[in-house]
Amino acid sequence: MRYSGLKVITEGLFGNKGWKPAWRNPEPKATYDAIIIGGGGHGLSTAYYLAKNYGLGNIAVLEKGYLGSGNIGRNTTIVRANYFIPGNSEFYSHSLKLWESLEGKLNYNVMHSQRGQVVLFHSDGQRDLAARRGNAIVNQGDDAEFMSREDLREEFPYLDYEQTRFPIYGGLMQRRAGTARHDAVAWGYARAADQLGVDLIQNCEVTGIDTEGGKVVGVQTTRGVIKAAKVGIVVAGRSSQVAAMAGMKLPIESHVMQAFVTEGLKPIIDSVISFGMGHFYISQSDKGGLVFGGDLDFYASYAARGNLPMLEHVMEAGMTLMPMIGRAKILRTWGGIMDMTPDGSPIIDKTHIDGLFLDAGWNYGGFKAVPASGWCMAHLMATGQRHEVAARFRLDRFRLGQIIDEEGTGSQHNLH
Amino acid sequence: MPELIAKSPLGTRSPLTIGLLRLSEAPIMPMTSIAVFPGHDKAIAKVLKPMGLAFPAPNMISQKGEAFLAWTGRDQAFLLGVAAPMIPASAAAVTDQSDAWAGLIFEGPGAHDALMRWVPIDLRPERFAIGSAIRAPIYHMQAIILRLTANRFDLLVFRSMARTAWHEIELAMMTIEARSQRSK
Amino acid sequence: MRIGGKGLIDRTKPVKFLFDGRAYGGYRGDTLASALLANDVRLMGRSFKYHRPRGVLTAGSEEPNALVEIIGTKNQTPNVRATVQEVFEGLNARSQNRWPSLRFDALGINDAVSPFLSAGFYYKTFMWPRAFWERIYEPLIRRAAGLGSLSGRHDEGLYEKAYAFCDLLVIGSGPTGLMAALTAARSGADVILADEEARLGGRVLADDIMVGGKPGSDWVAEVKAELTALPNVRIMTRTTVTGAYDHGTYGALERVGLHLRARANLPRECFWRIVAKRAILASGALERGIAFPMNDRPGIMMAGALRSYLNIYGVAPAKRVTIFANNDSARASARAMIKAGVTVAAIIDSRADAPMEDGTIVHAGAQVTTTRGRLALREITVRKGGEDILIETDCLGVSGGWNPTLHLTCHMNGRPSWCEERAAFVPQPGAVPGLFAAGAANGTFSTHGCLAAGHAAALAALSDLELRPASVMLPEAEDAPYRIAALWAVAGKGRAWLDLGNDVTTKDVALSAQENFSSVEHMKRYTTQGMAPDQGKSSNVAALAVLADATGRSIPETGTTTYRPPFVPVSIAALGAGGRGTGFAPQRFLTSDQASRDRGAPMIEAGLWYRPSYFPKPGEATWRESCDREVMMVRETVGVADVSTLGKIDIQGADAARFLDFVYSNMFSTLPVGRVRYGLMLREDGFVLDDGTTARLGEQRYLMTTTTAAAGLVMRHLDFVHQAFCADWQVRFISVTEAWAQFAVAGPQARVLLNSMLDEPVDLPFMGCAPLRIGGVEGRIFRISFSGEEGYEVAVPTRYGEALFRDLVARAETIGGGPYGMEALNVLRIEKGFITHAEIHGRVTAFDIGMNKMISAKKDCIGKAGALRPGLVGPEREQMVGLRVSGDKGLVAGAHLFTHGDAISRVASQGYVTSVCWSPMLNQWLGLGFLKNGRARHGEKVRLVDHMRDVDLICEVCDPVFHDPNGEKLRA
Amino acid sequence: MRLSCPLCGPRDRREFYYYGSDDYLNRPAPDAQPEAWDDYLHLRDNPAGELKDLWYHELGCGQWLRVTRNTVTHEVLQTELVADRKVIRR
Repeated sequence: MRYSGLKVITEGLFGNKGWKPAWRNPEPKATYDAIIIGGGGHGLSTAYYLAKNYGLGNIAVLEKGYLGSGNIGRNTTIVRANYFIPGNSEFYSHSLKLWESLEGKLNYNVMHSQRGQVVLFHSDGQRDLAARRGNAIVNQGDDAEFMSREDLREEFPYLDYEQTRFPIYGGLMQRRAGTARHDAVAWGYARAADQLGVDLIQNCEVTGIDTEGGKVVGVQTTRGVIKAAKVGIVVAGRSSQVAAMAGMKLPIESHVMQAFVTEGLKPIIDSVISFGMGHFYISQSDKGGLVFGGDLDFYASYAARGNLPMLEHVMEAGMTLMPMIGRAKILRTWGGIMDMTPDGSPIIDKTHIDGLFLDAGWNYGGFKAVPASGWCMAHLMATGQRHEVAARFRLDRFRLGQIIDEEGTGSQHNLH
Repeated sequence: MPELIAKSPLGTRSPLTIGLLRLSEAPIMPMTSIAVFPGHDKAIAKVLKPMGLAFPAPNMISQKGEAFLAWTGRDQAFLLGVAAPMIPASAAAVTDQSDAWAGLIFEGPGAHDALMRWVPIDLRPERFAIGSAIRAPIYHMQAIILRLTANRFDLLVFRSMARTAWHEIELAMMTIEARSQRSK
Repeated sequence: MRIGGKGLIDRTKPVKFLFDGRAYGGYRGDTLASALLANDVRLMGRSFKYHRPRGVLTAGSEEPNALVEIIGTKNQTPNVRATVQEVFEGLNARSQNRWPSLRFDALGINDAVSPFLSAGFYYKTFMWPRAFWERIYEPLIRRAAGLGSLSGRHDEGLYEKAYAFCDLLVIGSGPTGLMAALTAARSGADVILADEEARLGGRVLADDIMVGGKPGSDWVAEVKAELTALPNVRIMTRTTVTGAYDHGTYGALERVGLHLRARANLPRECFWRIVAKRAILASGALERGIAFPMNDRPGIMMAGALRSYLNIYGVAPAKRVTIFANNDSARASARAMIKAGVTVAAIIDSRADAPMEDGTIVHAGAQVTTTRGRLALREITVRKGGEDILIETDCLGVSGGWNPTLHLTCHMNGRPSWCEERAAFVPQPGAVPGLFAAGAANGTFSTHGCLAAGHAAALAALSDLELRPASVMLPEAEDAPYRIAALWAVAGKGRAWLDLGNDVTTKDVALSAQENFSSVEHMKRYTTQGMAPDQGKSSNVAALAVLADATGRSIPETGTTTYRPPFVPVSIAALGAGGRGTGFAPQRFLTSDQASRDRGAPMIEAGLWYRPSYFPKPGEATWRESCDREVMMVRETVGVADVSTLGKIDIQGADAARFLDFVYSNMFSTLPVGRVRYGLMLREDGFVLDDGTTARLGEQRYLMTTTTAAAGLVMRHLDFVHQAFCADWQVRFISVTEAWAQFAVAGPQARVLLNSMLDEPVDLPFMGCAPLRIGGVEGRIFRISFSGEEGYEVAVPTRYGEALFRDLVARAETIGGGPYGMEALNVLRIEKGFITHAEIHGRVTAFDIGMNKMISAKKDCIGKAGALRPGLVGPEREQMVGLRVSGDKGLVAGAHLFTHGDAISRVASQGYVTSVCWSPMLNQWLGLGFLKNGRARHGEKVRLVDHMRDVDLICEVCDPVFHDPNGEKLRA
Repeated sequence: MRLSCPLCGPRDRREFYYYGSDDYLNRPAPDAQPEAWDDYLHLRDNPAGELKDLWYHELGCGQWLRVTRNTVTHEVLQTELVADRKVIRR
């Protein structure tokens, strides 16, 4: 079934009785060519691109809960390509390009909206760092521009320009950055993958990874043994647990990060705004809620809920930066579990087991990476070769010191 | 020869009274960090005994006359009010802290209520007894909070942050007062 | 309309207020909703999606419909529940999400096209043409969406946060909470009793129940009087406990001044962090609706709310009331209405075996199948035994049963369990450690049951707290069983609303199941059920039941979504109180601060300190002119700068030297007493952490300096290394950053200046240090330089800082010198090739900055092994170089470097620039930067490109030390 | 969230700085193989369950604590001073 405006109207006229299921509920087969563990954004996009780009028809996605139940359903929906360290630059650049044609490809409106993101700076030193970043972005072929304080005042009149603690010097704007409707991304990929014959199997938890002679042969699940010669672990948030089933210890620590949404408000914040001093970023959803977040709670956790100190810190940052949001009320707070790596960059790589691949360590940059992560992971699983835009996301880079550290904070997982 | 005039952290700020609460700057007084080296507790006890002091247990103050010895950390205490005695260099690291801190005196009934706007500690009289000394934040600032007498707190914050501390406590005093006037 | 003789409002205190510009009267103690109802105003809002007319549904914070904007003198507050906002003289409220007016809303058109706006329709359309999304579709959607509006002006209101502690936090003051608080308080526990409402009593007041043989309000008053008199009880009204967090921490929002006209210094709200050893959740229960067709008209409200309005506010919402229920509780509403003289047209009870009611028609086994009335309810249709009955009515009180208010028990991921008998979810015991749910919050609905449950919960808490319970008599009260036969939705033509806030109907839920969004989480996300301002408080359970029905599963099989904090929406301003403006971080002031400001120096932030940027002189038009002058002043005569912000750590003990050898990459045990050495500190992963000079003051005493920015970081690092790896060593250290005011005196005339103020002339070798007596004060002097000139740093106890700074500057000026600021300091250090955190930015190794030899081969140190990793050394790494260019085209920091002739691309980038300055001494632009294999490329011309500031020029790579490469001036 | 500092008593989480797992206490010998340093600096068991990790009482007494905690429930089982540990001789 193809979605379109016309279809919405014709279905509406006939009581919306004709809409078909977005995807099937297949029973798991005994054998697949490839299994993706994890039905989140990355897992679903991996499956989609495996089917789409490499013609693999016999694929299963195994999901412990419901599709999109991980971080794809609990993030702050920002899409950008404003990294500056080689490795990240080319990867996120590729991802943004995929975002730009995603709706047409998936026949699903994921509401990708290029409303721009500005990162504010508050000192000469921060300005120079922003320039270095902006230049790296443009060198990569993406867009970035400097905004002066006066430019900002015009576009974002409600920021507190009189605030003297960390005065606003200017901002680095990426117009092609923006937001997307997070759940819809999972559903769009799921529906498109399903239409290409991928079996999306929900409520199917992987409990073991079977290997023979250094090769993967399949997985054990709560719904029985399923065989496959290729298995991809795409379970950010639980990577350490699943990798441990294959005897691996990962360079990952799990941390909780909170996010916040207010009650619906009439449009007031048009772009994504990031506060360079306060770990605070904000956007307004199409529904009208202000969606924002800050930093990790900073302690290792699998609890998917946070505590007050970071929440209050984020609110204080918001009040410092734009006191006009003071009377908006926080409607809901929640937490997601982040795979934090020692350099803040992800891993898309082979493992020591033949046929077992790993896509993990997304820190808190996973949402915008969904298209490219699936694209590169699919490439790796199909060809056995690292994709050129993800070639640096190696598992052994920490031992070798080939660090991709955007923050410059070193081998402490929670600082990235 | 320059004439070096001593200046207190808040300079000439006069005490502030709002309602029943009063905030003032404490005069600069001698303050010495005594950090005992591992295994030298007895040597320190020997030095302190003639002064009528004992090395305080965590979160406590040892007091004799003008001299206070307030616990400030593991094997560390600040001697306040009197000059440091001679302490063998092998027994403890002795560091003058007189200029490193700003002292604020915050007093009046319900002072704890105002302070608990910023301090995440139960400072009510029945929970924070006379003779207590703790290290705790005042909002974002590191601080040492002492209770020497009833209805009074002696607060120590980094000298450079004295104005911030004053401002925050003043805010709390104002809102407490406004609340007490609310029903009138 | 107002009912005489009923309610707890203060009829001696009339107030006037505005709604949509029209003046109304109410009484102190009214909410906006009760006052409007008293004035027969029933239309209070428009719905989110279809813009349908809506009236008030509830009498509490769970209200989904009656959300308004409160207009203050300076600002406005959107999405305020009319059911919570108390009226005061001059209150100005305005309806929202409508244009041009509440009665005539243009977007009411959405209602007519609702078949095309079914759940998730937007995922299926608006895709073509692509460019239309950002330009046309999305702006239209955004404008239609949203509820109230922010003004865009700064919120200048006052907010506060506070901490409180107790043995027992009692959440809610209905029969359960009051009984619990009384029991615990009499037993000596330290109790906080918090209630969302302005009055204690909860449903005792709302239902006008007899307790202990007397009117409930009397009983409440007695208990309140006793609790108020006890020193161990703190009563917090207008305080909603919003969240349960780890280890007995609860968040609570107090409406301090929102019920009053704005007053100076009175906070609008206070966000409390309450730490409780134990807590009792006595938050009662929330009534839920029934999804029957067209169940959203103004006049259709919760049956329990009818009692609240009558008994608390003395208001009847209408003249002719009908009740529709599936349980016994709504009968009390009918009785109360009749007693108050309001006509009850009929009771429609869906249960076939529904009991009769004296004096009222009861339609047993009947259902409401549709309603009529454009802006207010006029008529309903009731189906009974296959026949339709039309009933004229202007108010329909609905009760679909009661859901325990168990939200807080879900805040730590606990899932409630389904109770078939009550047709409701009940809390999972122990879901939040230390929190006991009791009374209606735990599924006990009779008054007697609640009183007993409150008492029992208090006993359990007292036992945990090891307190002996005092004797408390349980007062008598009704103990009727809770009888209900679940009814979630009524079939029929037309839409039947579940979530009134987000306009989610039973059809939407059915469609989500049809499209295989059949997991409860999928349904929620696809339909937006439960995501409106009320977070599905009165609709989630029914929606779940409808989904269960559509998918052929039971409710427990279907599961439930979870409740997340906060229980009610909390303003950002309250949660962020204190953070506005300069409150976001402490301000640190130098002793020279006033002296610098007196000279007109602009102050800039650096590591929370404020430091002077430059000291303008008359006739200087730009900062550059001042900076150039200050640089030349230091190079030619003498300059004075306050450098007190550098971190200073006093390190003492027999193992102090050993400790420094371990934390620094280079050797400090070999440093002679009275000398200073530059030290490089690495992180354990081998990258550079910080640098600074460390002086040996005595055989067992060192003074370490850190950079301003890293002072705290280094202290933490030293504490870790010490406590983790060598806690038994004879070493102790303490920060003395704040104990000393320290001033750099630099330039060829530095010694002259110092000698003019000292008893004995300065006689220190380069990198020497000594005690110093100055103006009768014991200080220290270090011969170190961050400028490349002969330089000294003089330190005195901080109290003398301002005096010394003024004196130094005055003396300097007599010999052609003066103060210099951060700008000049930066130029001076760049000319000398000294690094700051612009260079050691966390991704830089000792190898990169040409200091690999500083990692001593003779000893272990933090970071040594990490630094040996292959990725941290080698020609492919970007190494620090100098850059220079003549002419007036300036270098810019942040630019990237390219091999001359290469195309500009990421792959071709050879490095980047970290620091730049105009050197007034060398008359050219200088820069420091990092370049691939840079040390081998001195002399090469490279291209510098900055897209951000449109700079593209050729500059020369050189050694980073531009000035006095052999250090002759330093050692002069 | 609260932690009990062995010296200062129960305190709010906001007084503490978090480092990571207590693996950071097991510093390899200077001449250990790169794999040992990789393990020390980067690789983590990262259990969904009981974990020992390191917290610094930054706004309090300046002590590093080793906390035994459950990462799923956040239950705190034990806190001890890092400095009180039997020091591993280097």
